[in-house]
Amino acid sequence: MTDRDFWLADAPVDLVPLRARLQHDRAGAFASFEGWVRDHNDGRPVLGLRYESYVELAQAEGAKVLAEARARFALCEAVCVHRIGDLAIGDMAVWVGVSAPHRGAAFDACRYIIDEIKDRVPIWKHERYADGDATWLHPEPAGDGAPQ
Amino acid sequence: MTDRDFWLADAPVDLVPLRARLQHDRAGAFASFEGWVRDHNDGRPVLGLRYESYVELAQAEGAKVLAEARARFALCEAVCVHRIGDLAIGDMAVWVGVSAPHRGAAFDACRYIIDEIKDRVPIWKHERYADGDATWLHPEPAGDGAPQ
Amino acid sequence: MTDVRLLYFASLRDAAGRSEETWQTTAPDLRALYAEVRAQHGFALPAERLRVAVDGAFARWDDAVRGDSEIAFIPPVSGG
Amino acid sequence: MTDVRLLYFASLRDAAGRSEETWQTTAPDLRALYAEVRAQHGFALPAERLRVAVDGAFARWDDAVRGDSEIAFIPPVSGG
Repeated sequence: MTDRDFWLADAPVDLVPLRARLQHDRAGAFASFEGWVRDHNDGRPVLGLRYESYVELAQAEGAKVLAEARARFALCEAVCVHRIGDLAIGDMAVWVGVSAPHRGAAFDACRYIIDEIKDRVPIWKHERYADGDATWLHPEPAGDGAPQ
Repeated sequence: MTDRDFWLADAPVDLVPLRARLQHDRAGAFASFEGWVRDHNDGRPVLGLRYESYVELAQAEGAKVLAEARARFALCEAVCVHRIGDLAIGDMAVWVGVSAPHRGAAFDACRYIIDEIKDRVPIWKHERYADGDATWLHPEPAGDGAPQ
Repeated sequence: MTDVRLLYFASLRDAAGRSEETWQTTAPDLRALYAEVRAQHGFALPAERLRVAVDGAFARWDDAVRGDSEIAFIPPVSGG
Repeated sequence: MTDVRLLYFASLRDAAGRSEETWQTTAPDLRALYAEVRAQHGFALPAERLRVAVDGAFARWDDAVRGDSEIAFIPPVSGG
């Protein structure tokens, strides 16, 4: 495993070492978020999807998000990993884990990280539908009903 | 494993089957919270602790919290397990896991559940300190600086 | 005289030196019952800081004391 | 004339039919450059929906076009 706090993974991620990285004697709270591939989006049945990234820029921007979270919230550790490549229904697309002395900071930082990752990091989702169609998702700005 | 959605465990909890219970094809988001035993509380070094419960009432009240979360938020599944007995630094004291179609509901429900469990469910923490002292924690009402 | 079963937890159990006992009372409601028990065992916490449960369900302090019921005084909780 | 390297991702790559290309331009800034490229490949998304990056870092649309730079037009992202 890398010693970065944000990275892209092109294969399934083992959660045990991820969680272990967050352990800390000062940590009383651990919050995590996982994005899973759903079987539908906006009412359309989904068969599977693929994530593509502009890897160099995504790595830099993801690291920036993690640094912002560490600066804003009283944390012990924070880690985020995002899958790229082909994923099936139920697969984990993204994992965010945060440990902190207190739960407020852990929850707030976890949410901050996933919100910013979804908003700013150059990763794109290509969905294949049961009806044979497939498309890249380029959501409208937040507040206009962006999915998930 | 029980088929209840809230229970008390008198031994360490295996997270793999817990997480598996949350999986659901409609679930795009999974949020979890863990409370870990910290090495300090309010500035005092802590050696370890013990949780005691009024088991019958805790089971009923915990189940009520989970039912409230399911009623308030659009969830797929929600589970909470709380340890009782002796715990060491770093041990997991409580686990909350929620899956939902969208991440807002998953985060909000996860936080609702842990906040209510901490507020209402008859479980008490007995802390042993490095200076030889030990005490039951009976926090003041929320807002008065309740710990964690 | 009514017989009730009392359950003690956490600091109340430590102060009472026992986890349960049978108690004979003429207290009309649970608040008055707690006042008796608190005086006997020297509990530090006033009723306002506690909740009360009867037969495994939360109750109100002005509920009447029912014979043969199991009553628990619930000090502030600290799970999580 | 300035030579730049263009990178295409997601729907822009599908529309362009390639993931990168070398482009000769006289465009003074990145906004004008995108207008040229959009016209050539028929991109549906206007610049207002995109971000732009130069040499692996986000840039501004009114930044000048630097020769031999690597420029990526970033359509709305959908990770997570």
